[in-house]
Amino acid sequence: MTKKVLFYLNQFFGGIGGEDKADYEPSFQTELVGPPTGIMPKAGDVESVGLIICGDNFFGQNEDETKAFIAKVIDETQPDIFVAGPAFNAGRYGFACAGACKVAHEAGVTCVSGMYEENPGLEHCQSFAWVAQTANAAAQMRKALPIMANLISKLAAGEEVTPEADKYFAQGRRECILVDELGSTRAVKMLLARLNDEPFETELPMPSFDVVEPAAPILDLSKATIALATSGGIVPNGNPDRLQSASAQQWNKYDISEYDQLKGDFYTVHGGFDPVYCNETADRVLPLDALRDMQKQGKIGKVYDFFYATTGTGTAVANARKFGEEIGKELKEAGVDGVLLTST
Amino acid sequence: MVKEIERYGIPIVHMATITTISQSVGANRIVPTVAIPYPTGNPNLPLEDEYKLRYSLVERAVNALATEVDGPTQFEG
Amino acid sequence: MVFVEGTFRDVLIKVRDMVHTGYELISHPLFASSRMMFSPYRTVVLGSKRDVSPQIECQIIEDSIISYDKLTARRNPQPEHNGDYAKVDLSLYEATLEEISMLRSSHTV
Amino acid sequence: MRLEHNLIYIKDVVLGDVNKVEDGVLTVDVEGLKAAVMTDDKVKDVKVDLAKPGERTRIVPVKDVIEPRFRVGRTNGFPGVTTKYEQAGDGVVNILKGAAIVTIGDMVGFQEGVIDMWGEGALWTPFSKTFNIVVDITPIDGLDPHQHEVVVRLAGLRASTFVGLAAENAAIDETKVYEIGTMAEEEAKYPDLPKVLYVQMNIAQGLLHDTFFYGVDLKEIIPTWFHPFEELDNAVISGNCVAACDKITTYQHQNNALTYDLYEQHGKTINFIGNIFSPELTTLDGKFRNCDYCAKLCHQLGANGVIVSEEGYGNPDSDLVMICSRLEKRGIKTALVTDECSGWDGTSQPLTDTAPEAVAVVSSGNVSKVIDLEPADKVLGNIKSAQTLAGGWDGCVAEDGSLKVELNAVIGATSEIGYHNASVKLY
Repeated sequence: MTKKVLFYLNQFFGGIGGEDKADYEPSFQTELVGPPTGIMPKAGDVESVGLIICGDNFFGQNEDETKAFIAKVIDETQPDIFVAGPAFNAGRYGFACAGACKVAHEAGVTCVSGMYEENPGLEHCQSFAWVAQTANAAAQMRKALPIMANLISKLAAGEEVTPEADKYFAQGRRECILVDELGSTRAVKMLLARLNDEPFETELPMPSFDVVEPAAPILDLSKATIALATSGGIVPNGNPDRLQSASAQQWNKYDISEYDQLKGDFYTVHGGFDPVYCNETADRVLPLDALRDMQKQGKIGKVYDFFYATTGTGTAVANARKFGEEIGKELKEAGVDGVLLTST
Repeated sequence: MVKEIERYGIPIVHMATITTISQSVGANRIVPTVAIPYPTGNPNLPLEDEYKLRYSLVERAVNALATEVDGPTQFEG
Repeated sequence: MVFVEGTFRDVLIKVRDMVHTGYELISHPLFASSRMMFSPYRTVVLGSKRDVSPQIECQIIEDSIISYDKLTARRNPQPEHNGDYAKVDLSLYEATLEEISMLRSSHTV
Repeated sequence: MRLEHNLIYIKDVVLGDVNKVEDGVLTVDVEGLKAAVMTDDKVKDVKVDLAKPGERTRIVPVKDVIEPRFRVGRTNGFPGVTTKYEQAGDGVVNILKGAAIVTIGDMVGFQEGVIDMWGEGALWTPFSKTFNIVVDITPIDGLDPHQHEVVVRLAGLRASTFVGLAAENAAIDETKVYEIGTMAEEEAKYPDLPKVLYVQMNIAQGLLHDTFFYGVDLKEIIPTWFHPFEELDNAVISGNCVAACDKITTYQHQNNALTYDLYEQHGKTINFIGNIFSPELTTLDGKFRNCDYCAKLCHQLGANGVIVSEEGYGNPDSDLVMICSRLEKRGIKTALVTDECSGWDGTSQPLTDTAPEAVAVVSSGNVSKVIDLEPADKVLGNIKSAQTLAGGWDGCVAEDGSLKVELNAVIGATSEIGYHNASVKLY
């Protein structure tokens, strides 16, 4: 059965204009322009129901309004597949594609997009949309469109896809399936491959954590500003900012420029451990006293005027990442040279 | 949080008791600490000894910031 | 002996708090089967309090809570089985005590 | 050791008054079978039914599955359990291949363990493909769960031996010969092949959570090296009643898929030097000791590679990764078989206890995958148990009577000895 496809583009690829038209209000048309015209001929048994065009800035500044518009078009055109982008490495466009896909996904529509791996929009739609891996610049349009067309074609036909063969970003969803070989046979083959130094693929990859290049060491500690941070929920007595005791939704910073130690004035709101010891002396969790002494002895330049606190237990990974980005930005701007982060 | 801060080019040392977690959050400089409720202390020690312990942990952490590493590295006492 | 008024999860949280403050984790906090994860009762054996909790014990209790949460995310309690769960928990606890006595006490007079 | 499996392929089964096989049709002497089960005065009643592949029949709650066999010229039964101890692994066994004894007995109300013979449910259990002789055992009143479990466990074994008598004089369709000499002999034959061991982890924790080797409770042993053929010759039985999806039933011990597949490679790509039990205990000290000891045995025996299979979910996950990292640190390459819990939607981190050394892992399925079981025409066992299977969350029983259950509840669905073909794919 022929599947219906609805497209989404920004003002640039929709032929409205460049940055000067970035606040273009969303519109709907049945006539296709730009990338969809390259996708459709290779997208298998599908027909187009039309195209939404929206300025990237308009989407960012009027997200609710734009999403309502998209939802209305979806309701009217009843697409089976929603195709946004490709956005390559364009941040605002990627973010808009992700937001548009979210609307479609919630309406039960299959979503396809295309992005570069560093596009910030990716993490907002990777788990539910089929996002083709593209290069970082639109110059590679000719390579990106066939990948998206292939995904659309296979998804429309209900065919199996895999991240490797079909070049999309794995959604991270592990589907339990029946395969041809018994588990025992697969295990023996895997061991044989290992014994023969041949390639093998584990069925249960260990959690892959992306790694960051270690930052360069501090060259002269005696001139360095060192900041303190903790996921141990340290706050001034009374918890003025109401930091949550678990699954923190926020981070806080507190001025310690006048303090030589935390004892007496700070305590922990962390719910994951026995707080008695920390509440006697909060330096047991965030060692201001010792670091201040190192400053007085000239071993370090100075202790940064603020410390940063959140609560670690159960804090979602996405939140932890956001906190890190926000805190890191502040520290960078403040010229901090190094950070001690304590965890409980 | 560790990785994001380090991405700004600021060296960061993770002081934690469960160091496997430090490794899994992507910390490159790790100083193992005492215990979860008191990573940089030990209420069972006399105050003076406890402070010495804390100072040595902090000193180790600060020195770690000034040490070149090429991947996750634990700075043991 | 600490009695936790609450769920299996509450027991795990209490165990975590105690392990993190130095109590020795003697028996594994989880059962060995997915069905038993739905038990409202759980007995965990802890030892005496030490200055420092070994990392492996902290790791095991933390992992146990994550495993528990994953498996029970969608489940509702089935109180009609409480009595049976209690029986099995008690019986496994007795087996654990026997295991401990084999491990530790068989050479003491 | 030399073990011969004489296979008699069963294509249908009927109830009658004599045990025999004719043209692949197994006839079961119903009254004789009942009498064999009733020899234990703790059995009050026994019912016998058949469940054949394709029938809209549901069996629940399954206690154990056992393969009916006849041990030729030797004590006939399970050495050290239903017969006097006798060395297993050397000799001839006639096997009613394709038939299975399925015992029913609910020791505790929350017990799971379903076999659907048709539809979606059938896809997820290996025992929907066997001709099942279903033995529903009711014990006398007043037994505690311990005693009840023993009664049903032994009754099932006796039932399998009784039905297995049909194999004594049946025509043999195929003979499989398994032969492995001493370590020295095999080493001399295959000096260049890597030596491979199979470490089988077994739940050994108490009530409803036990495994027996020649009748010895595995709780009470430290890891032991044994000959792979012993397990294929009735030396290992299951005392497990929970962990429906990933327990090793007695049938799966008798037909351990990893042992079969490793033997298949013996002398070709590997030198298969044996099996090791590693009991999964409840205490951390016990776990440390057994995992250390197990790795030490593998090292001492000179293994180059080891396959480790788990049994259960939860605390055994700790043993699995500990054994793996201890082996890898000794330079021994491993492949692990385990199931995973990646949640209903498959988006949870699959393994909780992880070790960087666990680089080669076979996933035998997601225990939380939800499947639909259509209403059955016939339920063998306890209808209330069928409701217990689901009943764990909102909306699990549909208006037409179909059930939504997690794979957790299905016998053998995610067999961690690789006895089934479930897996997990990343999308």
